[in-house]
Amino acid sequence: MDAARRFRLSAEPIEIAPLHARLRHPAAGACATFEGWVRDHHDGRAVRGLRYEAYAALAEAEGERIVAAAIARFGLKAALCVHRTGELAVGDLAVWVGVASAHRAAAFEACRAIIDEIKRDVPIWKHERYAEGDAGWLHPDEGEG
Amino acid sequence: MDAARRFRLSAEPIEIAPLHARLRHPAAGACATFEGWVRDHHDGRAVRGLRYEAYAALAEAEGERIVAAAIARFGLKAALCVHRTGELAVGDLAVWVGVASAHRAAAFEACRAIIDEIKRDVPIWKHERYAEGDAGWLHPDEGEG
Amino acid sequence: MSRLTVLYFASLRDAAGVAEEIVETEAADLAGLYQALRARHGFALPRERLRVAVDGAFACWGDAPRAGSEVAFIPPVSGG
Amino acid sequence: MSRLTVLYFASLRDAAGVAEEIVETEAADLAGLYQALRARHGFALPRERLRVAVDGAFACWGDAPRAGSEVAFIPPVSGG
Repeated sequence: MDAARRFRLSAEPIEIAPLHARLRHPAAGACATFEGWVRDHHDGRAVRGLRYEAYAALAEAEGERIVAAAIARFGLKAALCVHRTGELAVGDLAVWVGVASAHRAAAFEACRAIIDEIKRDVPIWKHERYAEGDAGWLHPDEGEG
Repeated sequence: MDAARRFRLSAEPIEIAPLHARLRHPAAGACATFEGWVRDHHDGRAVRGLRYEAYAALAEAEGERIVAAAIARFGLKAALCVHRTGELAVGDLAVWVGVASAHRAAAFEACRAIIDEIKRDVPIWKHERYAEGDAGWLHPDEGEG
Repeated sequence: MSRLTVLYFASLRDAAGVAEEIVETEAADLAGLYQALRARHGFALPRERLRVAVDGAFACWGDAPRAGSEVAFIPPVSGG
Repeated sequence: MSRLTVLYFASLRDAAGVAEEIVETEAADLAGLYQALRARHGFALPRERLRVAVDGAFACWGDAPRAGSEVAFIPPVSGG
């Protein structure tokens, strides 16, 4: 990941270790991370796998804006987010968010704010394949998800 | 770590990867982690390093109780915590908490609850060494820390 | 008459059968452009559930379509 | 007269100069035991800022000291 970028899309499995290493800061006492994993069920249906598609140009711009805004708002030492695109199986890592700050309250709040805003505003869509053989795009109503 | 134990003390550096692997669960869509790192300052003083001491028998019993209660209260798929003892340098990992749950709200809340209760109830004490050469035990007043 | 590119994603792309197309439009605003394309492709999603972007930035439905621009209709997102 | 083991941690251990000691006490409760040991070792921390544990579990200041038990005075903790 380009050292200046704090959000990116990845068509390949996300490697956590190098991201985690980029959060390190001598004045940081707290690091919170969030990982979204592909679950084996959704709305009561058995899920076999899924595909994420993104509007890449806008997704990367929005993601960068969201992470930069959280750094400023919560006074973070560092924050990063990577979101998968392409085919994923149950258990795969879909999104990773990591933040480092002086104290833990800001770390938790910022990490939560980033994933909430990513889910709300970044143009990425999930296409789920179900155990019954059918599949479909998820276009949740506001407040869902 | 004994597979049945969800809290332990470690006199050696904490290895995250095997802990993280133990959180995996096909029905888990969210994983939140918290890491406490040794900061280079505390209350305005430059910190060189520190030592953690524990009342091991009580610390392990209390830690286990706290993690088990969070699993029950938040309906988690898994949760683990490891806390360092002994000598640590700035940047070292002092405590690691990881939880997995179906949805993210419970993951964040449970992870926060576990670290808050660990800090409040588990008999572990921090002895800080300052850049000026002096050192001291931290016995925070209630509400501090 | 403005000639511009329209991008489709997710269920809109499946319904349109293409990921992008060149469109000539006389619509006064982007809302009118979506209305025309919805009629042509039979999109299930009403405009109220979409956002619209122009040249990689969120835009407003009342904006006039600009010739040569790239317009994307953004269905409700489901990342994360 | 009860004979028991007392454990000291952190600043209490530094002040006592030992991590544990065997104590004979006639105190009626654990609060009285701490009072006597505080006077002996000059502990700075008042009882109100401590918790007390017996045999590895939190206990109450009003409990009577039991012969053969292991008592620990728990200064304010600072882990995490």
